[in-house]
Formats: sequence, C-alpha cells, structure tokens
Amino acid sequence: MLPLLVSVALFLVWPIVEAIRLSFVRYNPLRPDDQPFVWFDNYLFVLEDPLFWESFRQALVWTGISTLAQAVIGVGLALLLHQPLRGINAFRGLLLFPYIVPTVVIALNWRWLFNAEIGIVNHLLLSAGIISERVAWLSTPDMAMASAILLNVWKYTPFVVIVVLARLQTIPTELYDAAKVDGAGAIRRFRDITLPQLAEVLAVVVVFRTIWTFNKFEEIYLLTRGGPGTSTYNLALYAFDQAMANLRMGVGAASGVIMLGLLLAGSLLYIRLTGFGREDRAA
Amino acid sequence: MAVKVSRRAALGSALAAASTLAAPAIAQTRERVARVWGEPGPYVGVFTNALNEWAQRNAPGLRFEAEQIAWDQVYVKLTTDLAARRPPALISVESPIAYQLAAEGLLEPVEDVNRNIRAAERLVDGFKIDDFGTWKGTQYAVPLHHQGCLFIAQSDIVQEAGLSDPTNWTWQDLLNAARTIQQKRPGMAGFTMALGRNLCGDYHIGQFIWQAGGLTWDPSRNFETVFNSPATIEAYEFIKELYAYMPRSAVEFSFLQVVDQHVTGRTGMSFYWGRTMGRAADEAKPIYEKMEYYLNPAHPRTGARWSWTDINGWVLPRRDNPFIREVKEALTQVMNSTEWMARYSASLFPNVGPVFKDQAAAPALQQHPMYQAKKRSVDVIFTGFVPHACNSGFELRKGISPLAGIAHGRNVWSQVAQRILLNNESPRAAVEWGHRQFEDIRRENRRLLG
Amino acid sequence: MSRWAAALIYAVLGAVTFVVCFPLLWAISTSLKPKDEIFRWPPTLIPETITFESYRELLFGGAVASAPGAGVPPSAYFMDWFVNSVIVSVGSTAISITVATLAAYSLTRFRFRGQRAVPYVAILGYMIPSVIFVFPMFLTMVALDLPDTLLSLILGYVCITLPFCLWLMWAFFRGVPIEIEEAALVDGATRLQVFRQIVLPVALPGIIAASIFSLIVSWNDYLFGRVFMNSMDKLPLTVGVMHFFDGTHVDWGLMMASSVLMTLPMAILFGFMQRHLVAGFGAGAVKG
Amino acid sequence: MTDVAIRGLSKSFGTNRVLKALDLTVPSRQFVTLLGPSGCGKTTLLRLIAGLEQPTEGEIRFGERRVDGLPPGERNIAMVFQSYALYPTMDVARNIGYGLEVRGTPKAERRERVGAVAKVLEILHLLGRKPRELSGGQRQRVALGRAMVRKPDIFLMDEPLSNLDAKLRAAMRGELRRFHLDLGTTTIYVTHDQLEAMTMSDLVVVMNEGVVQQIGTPEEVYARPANLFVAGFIGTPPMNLIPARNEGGRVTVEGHPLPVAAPAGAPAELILGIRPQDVSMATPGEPGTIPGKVWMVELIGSERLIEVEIAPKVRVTAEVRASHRAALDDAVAVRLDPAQIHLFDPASGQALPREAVREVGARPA
Repeated sequence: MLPLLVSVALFLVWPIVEAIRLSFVRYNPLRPDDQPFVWFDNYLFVLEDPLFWESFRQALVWTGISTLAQAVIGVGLALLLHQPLRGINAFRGLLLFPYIVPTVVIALNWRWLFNAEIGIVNHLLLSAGIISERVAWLSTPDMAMASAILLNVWKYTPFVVIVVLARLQTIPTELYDAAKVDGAGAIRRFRDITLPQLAEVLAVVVVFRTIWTFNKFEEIYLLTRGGPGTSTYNLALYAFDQAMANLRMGVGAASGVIMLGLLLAGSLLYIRLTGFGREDRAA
Repeated sequence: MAVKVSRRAALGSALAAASTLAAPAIAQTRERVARVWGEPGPYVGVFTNALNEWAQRNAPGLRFEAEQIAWDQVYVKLTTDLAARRPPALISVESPIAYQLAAEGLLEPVEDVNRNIRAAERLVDGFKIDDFGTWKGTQYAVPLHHQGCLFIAQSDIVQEAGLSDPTNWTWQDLLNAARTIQQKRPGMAGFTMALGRNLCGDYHIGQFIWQAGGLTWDPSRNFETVFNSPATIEAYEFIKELYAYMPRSAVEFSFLQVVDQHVTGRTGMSFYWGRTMGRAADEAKPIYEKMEYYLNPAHPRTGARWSWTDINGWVLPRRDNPFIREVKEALTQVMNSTEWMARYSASLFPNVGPVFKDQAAAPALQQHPMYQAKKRSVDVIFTGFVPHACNSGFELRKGISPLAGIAHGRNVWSQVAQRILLNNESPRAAVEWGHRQFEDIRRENRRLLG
Repeated sequence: MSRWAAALIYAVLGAVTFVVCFPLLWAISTSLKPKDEIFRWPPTLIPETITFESYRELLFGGAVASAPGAGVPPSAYFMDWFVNSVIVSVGSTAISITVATLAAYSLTRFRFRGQRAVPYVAILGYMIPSVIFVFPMFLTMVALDLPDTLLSLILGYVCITLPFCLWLMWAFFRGVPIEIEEAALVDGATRLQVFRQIVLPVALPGIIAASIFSLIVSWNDYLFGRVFMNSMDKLPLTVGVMHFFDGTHVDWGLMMASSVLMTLPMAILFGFMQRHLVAGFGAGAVKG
Repeated sequence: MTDVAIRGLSKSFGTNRVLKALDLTVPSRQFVTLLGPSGCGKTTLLRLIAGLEQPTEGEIRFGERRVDGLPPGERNIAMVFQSYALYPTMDVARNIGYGLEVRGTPKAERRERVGAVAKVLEILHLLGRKPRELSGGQRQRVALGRAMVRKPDIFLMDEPLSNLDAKLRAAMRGELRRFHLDLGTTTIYVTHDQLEAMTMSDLVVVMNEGVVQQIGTPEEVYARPANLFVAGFIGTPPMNLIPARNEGGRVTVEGHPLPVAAPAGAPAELILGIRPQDVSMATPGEPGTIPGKVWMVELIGSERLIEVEIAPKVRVTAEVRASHRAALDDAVAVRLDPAQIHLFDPASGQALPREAVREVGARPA
C-alpha cells in the first residue's frame, strides 16, 4: 500500500519539482542539452512583461464574473430545483447535463453558435431585432471575453447546483416551521435560514470555482486561443504560450510557479474556511 | 541518469498495476516506426505511401507513419518532441521553421540526396535549391513543393462592379474594388484576408509589407532589425484602410475562415493559396466557375507583387534520429519517381505546386480536370508567381533568415495589426512595438546568426 | 405552494432548460443537415433534409481502404479515437479508483506517520492547473519510453484524477463506522473479506461518484492528449476531432456529429448515475 | 462450556494505560457484566477478549486455549455492538448469516439456521429488509440474531441496549436474560447502567480506571461494596457517604455517637456509608439519631427523598414513604440502621471488615 502511495505521490510531485527547476533555467526546447541556471531571470522576465499583467487582469475579470455568475445562477436554480414539484427530476437531469459535456465539444459548439457570419446566435438576435448588424462575438475583445465567460458559466453552473442542492436537502424542515411560527415570510426565511445554512458550502464552492476558473486553460484555448489579440489571455494561456510558442520553457515554468503560489494561497483560504481536517485532529 | 533510474524504480509499482489494467493499450507491435511530420491534408499521406513502398522492398520491419500536424500545432509538437529528444524521422514544415532548425544545427545535411535526385537540374525555373533551406553553404532541405499566396477574385462580381482586369491592379485598385463590391453587394465583404493572431495573419500581412518595400531583418546588414521603416507603417496603414471593407471578424480569421468566406460566397476577393480553388471545386461549383487567381496587386510606387510562399523542403532531424540512412535512400527513390511526385502534387490540386519540371509536365498534372478548366489560374499558382516568391525567412529574396520562425511562433506581425485594429493604437506606435519584439528576438537568438 | 407559483417555477425552469440545451440541440440539428444546408443563410432551425451522412462517415469511414494515391481523411480514424478514449478513460479510472480506494481506506483505518498530511496534499494536487505539469510529465513519459502510447495518457489522467478520487474516498471511508468491520472480523471474515464484502459495498456511492468524475475528466481532457500523442490512430477523441479543422476546411456537420457522438457515452452514463453523482458530490465538493 | 481466564492483562494506548495488570475469571455459562463509568476500561477489556485489540501484556484463555494471539474470527465468539454495526448493504438474512457465510456453511443450512434464529427473535418478516428500514429495536434483534446464529462459545455484548428507549430497554433486558438462560452460553456484557447489571447478571465486575474494583453477585456488590468506589457507584439513589470518627471504638458522626462499634484497628477518621433506604426520619432529640434541617425534598413516585443537612455541607438522604411529609428547613433528625452501616478507610478507600462492624449491645449482623 505504502509503496503504491509513494509512487503515486512521486508521479504527482515530480512534475511540480521539475517545473520549479525549469523556472530557474533558460531552456530552449529545441536545444534540450543546453540549460544554464539563470537564478530569478525568468521571474523577472515574467514580472516585467506587460502581457503577463494584462493576462493577470483578464484572468481576474474572467474568474470574477464567471464565479459570481455561477454562484448566483447556481443558487437560484438549486432553490427552484429543490421545490417539491412533479417532474422536477427531469429538470434536474437536464440542467446538470452541461457538466459532463466535454470541453472540446462545447468549445466547438460555441464557435459554431457564435460564428459571426453564419452563426445561429446572430441569426436569432437579428431576427428578433435585438441587434441590427452581425456581432463578431469571438473577434471583438469584450465580446470574446463575454462568450468565454458564458461558456464557463454554462458548463460549470451545474457544479454549483449539485453542491448547493445536496446541502439544501440537509437543512432540517423544522427550521422553516419554526420560522413560519415566528411569522417570517418567504423572503425572510430565505435570508435568515436558507442563506446562512448555505453560507459555508457556498464559500467552499466559490473558492473551488475561483481557483479552477483561474487555472482554466482548455476552455479559452479551444474557444479563442486567447484572442482576438491577447484580449482573452489568462495566466494558463500565458504560461503555455511562453513555453511552447515562444520557446521559453523557463519563462513558462516560472509563470506556472507563480500560478502555483496563487493557488496555494487560495487553498489556504479554503482550508481556513472549512476547517478542513479539523475533525481529524479531534478523533 | 541517476535521477532517471531512481524514477524508474519508484514508478515501477504504479506501472505494474497500470500495465495489467492497460494491457491492450500497450500491446503494440515491435516494428520500427519512422514518423513523418507534415501538414494536414492528403499529400503527406501520399508521400508516406510512397516511402512505405520503398520500405517494403528495401527495409523489412520499417514502417513510415504520417503524423499530421495542424498549422497551429506545429510549435507545440515541435517544442515537446524535440525537447523530449524524440524528433520525427522526416519533417515537412513551413520554410521559416525549417530555416530556424537548420541554423540551430538540428538538421542533417542533404547534399547527397539533392545530388542523387538531380534536384538542381530538375527544379522549376525561378527556384534555387538554396531557397529551400541552405544555411552557411550547407543544404539542409530537399525540395518538396511550393505554395504561394495569391490574390483571388470572383470574375462575375468584378465585372458586375464595373472594375478592370485584376491582372494589372495596384493597391489603390484593390481598395477601390473592395469598396465598390461592398457597396454593390450588401451582406458581402469586399475583400477578405486573415488578421487573426496566427500564422495566416502573419503571412497575409507580410506580403503587404514587402510590396511596400519594408522588411523585418536585413540579411545584408547582419540581420539588423529594420521593421520600423516608413514602408512597414505604410503597409499597416493600408491594411487598416482595407479593413473597412473586410468582414468585422477578419481580426480573428485564420486559414480556414478566409477560405470559408470565399467558398461560401461572402466575399468578392481574398488572399489565399491554391486551396480555395480546390475547395470551391468540391463544394461550390458556381463560385469555382467564376474564380480567378492573379498575382498580388502591385504597390503603386515599388510595383512589387511579393507573394508569401512556402518554399517547402523535407528536412531530417540530425540528433536522436536513427532513420537517417534509410530516410535518405527512400527519399531518393521516391523523388526520382516522376509518377509519385505527380501523384503527390495532384492529391490536393492545386494546393501543392510541383517543384520539378518533369513533375509539372507529368500527365497527372497536365491532364487534371482543374488544370484543363482553369489553365490561366493554375499557371499563375504553379509557375507565374515564382518570380514574386519570398517569405518571412527569405524576405525580398535577400537571404535566408533563421529568426522568422521564432517571430511566427509569437505572431508578431499579426499582433501589430491587432494592436492597430483592436486596440486603436496608431500604426506608428504599433510598428514600434513590433520592432522591439523583433529586436528582442534577434538579441535572444544572436547565436543563430553566427 | 399556489398554482401560480408552481406555474412560474415551471416557466423559469423551462426557459433555463431550453437555453441550457440549445447548444446541443443545435449541434444535433447541424449534424443532420446536408453540407449545403449547413452554410445556408438564414440558417434553418430544423433540417429541411435529414441525412445521416456525417454519422455514417464517422462510424464507418474507417472501413474505406485508402488508395495509394490518396491520403486517409481524418474522419476515417474516428472509431480508433473513440476506442482509444474508451480505453484511456476506463483504464485511468480503474487505476485511480483502485489506488484511491485502497489508499483512502488505509488512511482512515491504519495509523502511520504523516497520515494527516495526505488529505491536504490531495486537495492541493486537486487544485494544481494541469498546464503546469503537462510538460514535465511528458518528459517523464519520454524517460519511461512511453510517449505516444495510450499508457502514457492513462498515467497522465491518473495523476490528474487521483488526488480528487483519493479525497472523495477518504471522506467516504471516514463516514463508514469501524464497528461494522469489527463485527465482520468477529464473524470470522479475513481482512480481505472485510474489505471486499463489507467496506466496498458501503463505499460504493463514493466509488461511483469518483468514477464518474474520473471518467469525465479523462474523457474530456484535451491538453494531455495534445502533448503526449502523435500518431493519428492513437489520439483520443478530443484531440482527434480537432483534425477536422484541416486549416482550410472544416465540415461543421462532421464536427457536430462527432460532438454528439463524443457526448453520448457521458450522457448515457450520466443518465444512469445522476442520483449517485449528487449524493457522492454532496460528500465533498467537486473539481471541474 | 468455556470459561474465560484473564491474567495480568494490560493495555496501553501510547502512554495512556487503560488496563492495569488485570486478573479476571469468567466462569463457564455465566452471564458476567463489566460495569463501570465511561473510560473505566470495560470496553477495552471486551475488545481485548474479542481480539479487536492486542494486549500490551498478559494473557487470555478460553478454557484451556490461549487466544490472545488469535484473530477475532478464530476465537469462536460473537459480539453485539453498541451501534449494532449491521452491514448496511446487506439485508437482514444475510446480515445474520454472514458469519456462517464466511465460514463456508452451505446455503441450505445457513438459511435454516438463520430462519430458526429469526423465529426465536420474531424477526422472520424482516429478513428481506435492509438495516436502514428497521426500527431501533428491530436492529437490536438482528444484531442479536447475528450473534446467536453461530452458536459461539462466548457472547460479547457492548452496551447493546443503550440506544433503545427506556421501555424497550426494560423489555429487552428480560429477553436477553431469557436467551441466556435458554442458551447457556458464557456471556460478557459491558454496560454503564447498573440496573442492567443488577437485573441480568450472574456476576458483576465493577471496574474503574483500568482496575477491577469488585467481583461478585449483584447482591454482593450491592450489599457489601468492597470499597468507596463501588459503594458510591452501585445503588439508586446513591449511598450516603459521610465523614465519621472512631472515638474510642465507637463511631460518631458530627459528634453524635451511633450504636455501632468501630472494628479493631480502625483509623480515627472514617467514612460511613449508608443507603438512603436504611435511613429513617426521627424526631430531634431521640437517642441514636442525628439532628439536622430539611434541605431538599423530592418525590420519586412511591417514595420520597428527604435530604437532611446535619452539619454545614454534610447531608444525609433518607428514602421514606411518599406519605411522609416534610417542609424545607424543618428541624428533624435521621436514624441510621446500624445493621446496614458500611465503614470505609478514607486513606485506602477499602471497606473495613464487615464482620467487625457490630451494633453496640445488639444482635449480631
């Protein structure tokens, strides 16, 4: 058992150690035999690169709006899906469905839906009179970011729904009865009972979604490749682009390590929020 | 090595567990596989078939296998596989990258192959062997095909707009035509080119820069960065003017979207290589029938009609390549076969231009229905443009530059355009930004220049 | 609840469901159109002519032997890719779940040094962006002489799915009272029997949730497939279908048909397992 | 016919010694209760006997067979857990038959034996259900059935009734006792509830802090507690334990002489123990009584408890008929039945020899 765990840990830890090592060398992948140690040059390069900061800002926008939208829509949907109505299970199934749709599929679908020339979205909006000329969804910086965020929200809101729904099902109905006896209306009951009960799980979900959205690579890469221009770059794309297209493995690794640091901070926040592992200590 | 061994030991148990579960996944034959990299498209497959024909007779147990590398994936694959010291046996890659690899010293000299196939004598007029990838006097590439980027117009639309014969157009005529078409045909773009941050954007933009007389690095002056010339700025200013008559989404266009636009009748004119005609023939007969290829519109002052041309040759990775001898023999055999070379060129007509005279004259090409139907256009694609062929690694035919491949990896040319079109930077400022990028590339890779 | 409130909820849910399902409905619609109809403007919402040509090409295109003078179209590899994806996702899931189950069990049942750190490490591993380790891992695969093999993908996916599976199983085993194992020991069962007959059945919902998660991740991955694999016939589906963009041409009908076919196995799995998914993910939270 | 002999058994978890060189013999066919407060080591002892824990030192024998190295499955024991530990994924029949299943008992025989047990326990109609579909009492019976079906040498029961409501618990006490009488299997029963221990056991082992305090029949541990711990732990309401003195061979409480002689060699300071049932109310001033004030009165059904403060912070509880009325702060007196007085050495906590306690000038005890 233990050797198995150790080998798995090695499999997992080794690449990270290797990434950290790479971040301290200059490494042109075309010349793998030549890797001089350059101290913090790669980090300095990253921190002085305006594109890094642009990517960072965009990553914040992309992460912030996506996560917020996911949380709000997710809680709303979970509340609706929690109602004891006939056929609610069918809705549950359909609304959770996007979570399992492969990223490649949804990115392709998005490119097809939002195709500026013959995409159905433009057609529907044009015929509904909402827009008067075709919108170049994926080639206007703001619209491209909006499309990417929309994709992310579409695909991952079900995750929030799943978790919130699971939590809603554990709230004792006595609480609501007590509130009703106390004369609280529906809105007050939501504010004073549901929301506080959801607070903890919501915090966890938001931290998770934040970290994960922040790290997302494939969604953006497959949808816009960071474009138009560099307007949908995030740090993952930046790291990938530095390493692969710019042949600067070291710089790519350094930006990866910076991301790793940010995620460590996020994880600490998560551990704080949940008191993760605390019960373990008591046992 | 020590690290590697301990890693192996540590992974042993995980692998043991994995392999029992994944037995079918690793059950592969122990034949020797020589990997061949090429663009997507049938021609690499055809050439691989030819190589395998040789292998069956002369090298039992050896199999060539084509790996299609999409244009935008070239760098990912190149980076990972070369870094991992497992290059393919044979590569057909866009010429600037081939030049870069040659200068990096990663390639096997191929004078012997070129001699054995009498490449110098057979080459079509206007090309020299050195154009395909000779660095410091050593030949690293075996001529394979050429693809020049040209100007495509729909003759019916041009006539309807009352425009002159595009053969003699200048930039002003192009701009005027684009405007006119856009006005006369609502919902249709006047002109389409790629302006996305991708290779295609780089190529299309490059043509304008050279036509105006600009270039990126000057080989005659030790590759000094000369991007920020008035000519370059003029080219970008012109692109900005022209963009008014392009689809809005041209700023994200790459190869595919440009062809899509033209073949589905949503643009009157575009830049592209031979493939647009091939696709129109497959999918849109009415458009195909009215489609004509021309040399690029001339710059009004310089009169230049430069065409971004992939002067494509086979290159062989030198290190970690156990197949060099066999690949050379196979290449010699296949490329001496006019029949195979014609078949290669005909497999995606007229996308891959013939590099050898005997190949160009072969019945498979001469009697191809598309050649019969579109003789004038195909002649432009196959031979007419050759005097105007250059590319970003062979700017203005002044000399091979190993830096262009790197710059394409970063799409600096199209990034400049994007700064102008998307961020509303002034062309001068954007060009200065580009100049700094190019200068960085030159500084970082000075060792390549020797 | 009043009838009006119920009607309102149905209306909202119906609208949201339509929006959520629209991309896939549109994909299905496109996949059934003949090629000329796909590019028509204005687009037809429901295909005027329904054709299964795209599906036929994907499912049976591989059967067409290529002539020596013609290349093989990427669509001919579709079934290969499909099988590859099945092998790698099932294979990596099997390994991940096996290791995670055994490891999580020993974590909650046996004492050893550093035990408490393991869930922390797992949760960290669970958050690391794969873009960081895809390249070093590729070098590792090369060192192990595994690049361009399905096994390398399996191992790669094990790495990205294992931390979460471990964590989920750990949460599950913590909820399994040790008394039932002791009861079984008293009943005379061996440790192995206890694990197989008592613990595993109890942990089954967790195993199912972790398996679904692992299947989704490995079935959906693009990055590892892109970097690790070269040969056309060894690609996973996600990487393979990108070859339908051949630079100058994309057949959206083919693309959408493959989208539908790629989603189908997951959708079927999801249909059967949806209940467990909610239950299992309720126990922890989920990587996405 | 298996007795259990435990010699010098110790168990430590880290530095925490839970059992301290414990000796105990459980005679064959007896129903023996391990009684003690939580944390006294009784559950650990049971788990050691079951083989779920390994002793730090000492030995355990079942009859002639030394078992402390054997895994639980080879000891031929059956155990009922506090939480019942029913296998949640198996139905009742399989739960009961699982021990037979892993031993390879043929299916037909298994079904027959499970059926027989289920019939006795009156759970035949539940055989197809899963544990989560059962009520607490039903689960308890299933757990019992699982233990019974294998005809083990020894039954081990770990507080099996503690999760039931009061009424059901009372009923199950009787049933368990009845099953034991029918089966005659040596049974070790862990509880912290003295009522269970008193009503069901042949022998009670009172434990505290990892040490056996007293072994005896329920009557013995009740009537003759061996030490202060047992005296205070056994009996409801608990025994009055009040400071007393040995003044020249005569026992006095707060200066009031009692008609009880201190045994020879008794220390000057004593602790006097007397159950509330053996305390009666008297009028102040009567000889042999101790005066005080009523401090608290509680009705507990047919009886009433009157707590009398005989000195600051020293109180004696008397259990009297409910008809006896008393008002708070009434001046009263209590009379201690001399025959029921227990004397303890406060230093060692041990009871002074019972034979030595004599009622002064009265009949022998």
